[in-house]
Amino acid sequence: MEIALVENLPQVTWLGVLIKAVLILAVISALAGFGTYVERKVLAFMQRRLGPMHVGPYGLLQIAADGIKLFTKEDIIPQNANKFIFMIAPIITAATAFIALSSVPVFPDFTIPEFVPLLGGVFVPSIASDLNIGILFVLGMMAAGLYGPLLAGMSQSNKWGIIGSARTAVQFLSYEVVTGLSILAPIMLVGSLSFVDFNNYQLEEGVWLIFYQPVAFVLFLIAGFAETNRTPFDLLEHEAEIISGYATEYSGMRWGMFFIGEYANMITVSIIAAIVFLGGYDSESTFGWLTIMLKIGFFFFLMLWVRAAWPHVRPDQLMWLCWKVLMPLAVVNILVTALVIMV
Amino acid sequence: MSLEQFKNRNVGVQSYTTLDVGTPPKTSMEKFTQVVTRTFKGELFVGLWVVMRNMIRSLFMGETHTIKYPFEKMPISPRYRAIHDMLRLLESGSYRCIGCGLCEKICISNCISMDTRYDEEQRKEVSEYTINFGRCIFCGYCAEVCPELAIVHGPRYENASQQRAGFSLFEDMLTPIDKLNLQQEYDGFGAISPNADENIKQTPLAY
Amino acid sequence: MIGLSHYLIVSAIIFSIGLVGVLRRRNLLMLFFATEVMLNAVNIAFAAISHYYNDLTGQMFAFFIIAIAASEVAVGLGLLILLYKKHGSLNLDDLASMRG
Amino acid sequence: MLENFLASLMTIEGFAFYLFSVLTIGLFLVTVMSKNVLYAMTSLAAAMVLISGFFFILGADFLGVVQLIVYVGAIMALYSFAMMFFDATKDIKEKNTNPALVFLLGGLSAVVLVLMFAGPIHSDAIVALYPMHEGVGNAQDVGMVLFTKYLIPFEVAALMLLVAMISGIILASKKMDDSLTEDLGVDEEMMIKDDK
Amino acid sequence: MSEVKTVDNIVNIMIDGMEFKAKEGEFILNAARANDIFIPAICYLTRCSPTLACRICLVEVDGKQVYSCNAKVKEGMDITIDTPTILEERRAIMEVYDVNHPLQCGVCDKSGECELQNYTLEMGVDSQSYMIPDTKREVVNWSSVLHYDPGLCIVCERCTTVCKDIIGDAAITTVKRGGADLDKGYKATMPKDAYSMWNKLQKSVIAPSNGTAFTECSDCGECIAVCPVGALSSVDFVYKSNAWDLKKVPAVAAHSSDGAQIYYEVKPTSIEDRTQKIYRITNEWSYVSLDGSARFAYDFQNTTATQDSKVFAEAIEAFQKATTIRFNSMITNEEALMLQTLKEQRGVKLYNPEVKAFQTFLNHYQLASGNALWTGNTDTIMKKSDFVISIGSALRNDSPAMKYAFNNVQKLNKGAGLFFHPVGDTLIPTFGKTVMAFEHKVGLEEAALYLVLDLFADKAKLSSEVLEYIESFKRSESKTIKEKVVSTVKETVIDEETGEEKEVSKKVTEMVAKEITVIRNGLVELLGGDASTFDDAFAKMMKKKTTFSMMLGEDLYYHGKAENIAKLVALVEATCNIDVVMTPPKSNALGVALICDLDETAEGYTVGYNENGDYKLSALGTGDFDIPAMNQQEGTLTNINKRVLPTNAAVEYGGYELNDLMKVLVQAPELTIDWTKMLPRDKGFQAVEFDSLPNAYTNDGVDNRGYTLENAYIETALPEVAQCEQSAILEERLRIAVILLDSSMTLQISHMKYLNLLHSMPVRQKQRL
Repeated sequence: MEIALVENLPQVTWLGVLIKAVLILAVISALAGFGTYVERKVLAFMQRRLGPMHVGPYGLLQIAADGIKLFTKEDIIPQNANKFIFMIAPIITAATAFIALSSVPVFPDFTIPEFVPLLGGVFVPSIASDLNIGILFVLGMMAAGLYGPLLAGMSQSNKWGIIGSARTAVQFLSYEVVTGLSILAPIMLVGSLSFVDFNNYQLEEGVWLIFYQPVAFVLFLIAGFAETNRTPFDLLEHEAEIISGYATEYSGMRWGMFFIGEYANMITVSIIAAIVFLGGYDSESTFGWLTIMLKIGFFFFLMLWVRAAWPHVRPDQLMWLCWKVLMPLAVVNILVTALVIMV
Repeated sequence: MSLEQFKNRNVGVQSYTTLDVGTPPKTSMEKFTQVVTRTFKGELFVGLWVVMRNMIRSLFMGETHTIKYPFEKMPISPRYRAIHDMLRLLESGSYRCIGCGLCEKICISNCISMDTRYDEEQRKEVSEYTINFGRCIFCGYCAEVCPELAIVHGPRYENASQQRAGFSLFEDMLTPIDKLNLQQEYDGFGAISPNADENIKQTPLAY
Repeated sequence: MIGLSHYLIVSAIIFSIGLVGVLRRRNLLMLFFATEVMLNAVNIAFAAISHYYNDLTGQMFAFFIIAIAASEVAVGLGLLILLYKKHGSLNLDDLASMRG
Repeated sequence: MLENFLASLMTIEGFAFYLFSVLTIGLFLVTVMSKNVLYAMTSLAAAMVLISGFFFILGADFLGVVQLIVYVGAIMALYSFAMMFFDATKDIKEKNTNPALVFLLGGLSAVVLVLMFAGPIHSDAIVALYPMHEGVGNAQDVGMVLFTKYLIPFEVAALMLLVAMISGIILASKKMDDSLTEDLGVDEEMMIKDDK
Repeated sequence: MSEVKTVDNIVNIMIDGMEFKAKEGEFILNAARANDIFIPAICYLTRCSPTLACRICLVEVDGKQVYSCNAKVKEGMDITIDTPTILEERRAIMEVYDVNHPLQCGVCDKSGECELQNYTLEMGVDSQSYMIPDTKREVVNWSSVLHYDPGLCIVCERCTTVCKDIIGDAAITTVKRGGADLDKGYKATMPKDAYSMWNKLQKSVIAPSNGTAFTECSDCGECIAVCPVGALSSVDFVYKSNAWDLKKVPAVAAHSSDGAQIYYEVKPTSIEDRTQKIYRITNEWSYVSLDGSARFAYDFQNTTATQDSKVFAEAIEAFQKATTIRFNSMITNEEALMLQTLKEQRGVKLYNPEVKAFQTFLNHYQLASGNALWTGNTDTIMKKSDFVISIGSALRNDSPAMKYAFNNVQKLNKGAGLFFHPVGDTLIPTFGKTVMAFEHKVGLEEAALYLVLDLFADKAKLSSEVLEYIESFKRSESKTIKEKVVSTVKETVIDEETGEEKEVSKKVTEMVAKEITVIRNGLVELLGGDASTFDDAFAKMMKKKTTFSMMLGEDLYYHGKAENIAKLVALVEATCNIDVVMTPPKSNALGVALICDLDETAEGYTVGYNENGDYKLSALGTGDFDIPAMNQQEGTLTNINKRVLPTNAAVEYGGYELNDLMKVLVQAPELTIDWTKMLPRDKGFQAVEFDSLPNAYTNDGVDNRGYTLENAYIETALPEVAQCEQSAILEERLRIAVILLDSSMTLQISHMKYLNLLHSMPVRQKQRL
């Protein structure tokens, strides 16, 4: 299967990869900004408010205003903080989030039409770097992403920061296990670690994997919420308890990078969920593009929706849920899947 | 509940409804069962639906609770005591203020000051008048004590300013001469009492 | 072209760095870090040999080394915390209570 | 020699190798030399990530990912978690009696090691036990070997991890109820010591 | 001496059932006030004759209703202040006052301190039973300072009374205004007093007494002070401030030596400018009267001063270089003491010609009389004296307070007066019928004193030389008698046999003009008087007179024969039954004269303290270094009554004071007022802290401010006096004038005062000058 795929692919050029990388950076960064707008709007509507309305039509330029604010705000570094670490921590978050995206097929493959000057005819691959172990790579990068909050909290010599980073370590470490185990069952079904294979598998089977693996889907979704630090698992920066957790001392663009990282991670998780469980981009037609967008959008919306509806959990409940409920369920799911495959 | 009923209510008897929240789970099994039942009973989805319903209502039925404040304003009580208005005489358009200084004297936060002079018509004239709104506590004594109903509390409550000096210009408080016909005779704070006419006839000096 | 020797040299340099660390460090946590450095040096060597000899054994050993490192951390850190609670310090010199 | 170096720099693989090498060695040096635990830990984790880069260059994709997930994501995270029990912002004080000797010993042993490794390799006496397969993914390959030839070591390793996990939990959790700050244990012991 | 003569007889009276003591002959109202009992009264003024305009001071004495301002206390009087009928009467009066009185309290300047307001409330007037059509009365300005609003006037006549009885100008009076007639029906229904009061009120208004629209007076503003309502006010003050906004700063009038009590009334200048500004001057008008300079010349503070360390260093340098400090008497005792300290410690000369003359005069006086200071004071003159003599002072301009006293004696004590001055005055003879003014030649003050000796001295006490000298002026003269009556009077005086002659002469009156011999007093003629009528007039003046006093002015101090004059004064005091008061020439001349050891001449590098000099310190902001003006500093002043009075700062001062310089130059205390207790005790000062000095009048009008200087007395023999220089000594006067003109700073400082006085001087007087 892999061999066939590799042979059928057109020539992947450096230019194509570069274009893809720039596309991802540009689009996702913009999306992250847009995401804040969407989040504020959705939450507002769910609370029967209006949300941002003043900047631009329907407050659309609020993103720009916020961006300007973030860029021009003073970059404050606390006196007793470990300056260097404090400064690079947000960069780690943003960087790992984008690196993880490099092996995710955000768009299907396409070739730039000939009439476009300079870049005409360049093949742009679906994945910037099509690793055989794509899913694992994404998981690995997201695991590395935990260093952002962790170092941020530890370097700022603020007790809320320390508590935030302790929670980061605990929550991310624990839920990585669940993420890995939950996605293992679909991997076993597909027999590959490449996202493209997942897409193609569901295309050939004609059935979305969610119907084969509903439990894995739910588990992955829950773990995804935890991994992206979203409500109801946003214990890392739960305002009522620990001010802003690891981000307490951050201001300006450094805080903004955490923000972008979080939204990029949300998008990554949405994409993975869409590709692995909801059939991906089906075909390489425009329709495929549209469907994957809708699916990603749905997951993104789901995250906001949940934030509006559900309360936080306590840290002990979080751990209890992970180790005593989700992980056993995931293991059982794997066993069942393995049995089914063997039989 | 009318005000009278409210005041006469028996506070000893409470009409609270007690909800049965059950007992919290103790053993791990109980907790597990709770998670399972809550998961499959769809309680979580009830919450999701509640917010979704609100979103639909606000999005498609326009039932938002927001008021676009600087452009829309809530109606305020006619007796609201905000930034003072200095009124003019409706007939002549001249100031009602005679510069008697009673408001200055009674002001408990000591924020009113005025300069007066002898004008060409041999009348006492207020040459400058200022209220330090940084200090004013809007107690309403000035309006109450004013014998000419020249100073009243108006409905303008947005008194932010970039400079302190901008708080207290007499001209800002004064009814513009071209809007004299719009000047509202104010029956709120500082207005003449309903039986003032009677009183004034009986006791000219007490008034 | 990069050959096996390049990797081995890098591996050896990293290893010696780790060794210097082990010899030089007095803080237990730092000692652990130095050990990790040495383990990683070895991992590089294994992976390189595996690659150049087209043999998976090297990678296998690397896996096992990672597994060992993991268990070492689990036990080691437990001990470390215990030690810190007992002595309030992670300095090796302070812990030499056994000596006369 | 220099030409070779420059030529290899021009290839992607060579460039990546030299880049990773320099960065890794530098970061490890920071780990070993730094007085600040936080710097040491951060540089170590960063170096681990770069080492996974080595693995990717060497075609050991799965090992690379495992390095990322396990080493970077788990082990180093555990370290940092443990560090929160200590004050990570303070510089640690160490007495170094004879730094020169340390470097000499380190250097010597490195030479010995290189000789030790280089000896058998250059003797060409090595035969591939489990050769890689062309066109088969590394993960697949590794899986095949791991679950056949190395099944027993794998199981043993799993057992070892389990034991380590349990012991870790027991060791660390024994006095978890005691507060570090309010714990009078240490002080009391000290006082007793002083009395004696 | 006077104290011995005028011991009051104390009587016991009952007021509302309580026993009190009162001085015999006092009005009931004053007796009650002295005992802190309140009897309502609007029109009565303490130091003036009763006017009986308001009639609310009605009280019941032994069952009879009397006006307490008019009835004198007698032993065993039983006084009831409130009876139901009296209360009804008073209420009716207040109601009448409120008829047509504008209800403009909101804008009225008097609101808050208005007596009409107070009494209306006091009497509980809450309804109005009377009415009458009102007449339009225009607001007028009587002069540049007097503003009169007849609409507010209640015609209590306090202003006219004070102007006549105290000030002496009698510049305003009541005139008809032509108001509507009262409804006759009221006469039957309303209380009697209220009706008659209303009848008068309805018909009168106040106006300048010279028949024009403008007053001819000294613009002292005392009428403004006494006005109980807002009818009279100062032109500057109209509608400027409410009474309650002003803060009263008790102080002493700075421009003259009478040391009148004043309040600087201050409040922030405007909304933008929050520095204190003096809005007006008020006084305790019941007990003290101000002159125009004290009331209106308040605006002389030094506003430009700032603290500049460079200028300060220059000033220090100037003081270190100085060999002479030139200054005038418009300084406080403390400043004078500082300058004296400089003299003692640094050996500088103190040069102050005007006070030097006064000091020399005082020294001669002391040597001759044994008294360190004069014995009389203005208060005793006003209260007790019934014969006043003024020598060497143009009363109206030199010492208004003395003028008030002179006038008050004529008006209230039914007294008489002799006035000697080279510049004649048309006003003073109008004070009373028994006032005689001598317009003598310049320099003949000695002769005036000899005349006083002749008229009042106990001849037995005088030495033979003096007696001979006096007698040498008298000469016999034959005179044709034209009038029978005159001749008979003369006959009785001279001859025992006049009775017979008188009968004879009566019969032969028309027939013969007879020549007889009379003795003419040459001194009277020398002084410009008519010797032929003098004896008669003087005898009339002397009727029923018991208490005599004499005021001496500054002309005497600058006189070429000042030493002899001083001795003559001492002689007068020793031999006649006369209290003597000397007027210090300028504000604090007495203080300076007592404290400073002055030098005759200035030499070398001169520092001018409010004067010209090589380095000039000025309170006007025009010198090299700024010092505070009198209304900007605390300190004490010594006045004509030998009192040391505390004054306070009304306006802020931003610069350095003299004491700041002193701290660098010599050992000096922290504050200027710390010098107060260091004033020289051998000169009669007391070691009292400034802050513990009292500053008030008691209810019965006793001046309780500060303390009185101790007046040491040493027994001395009668002084030897020289004969008087009979030629006019005009050149001498001119020399003094040059000295004074030279100190141009003095003129600047007192500029306001002079301007004010010049301005207020009647036209004819100016022409004469």
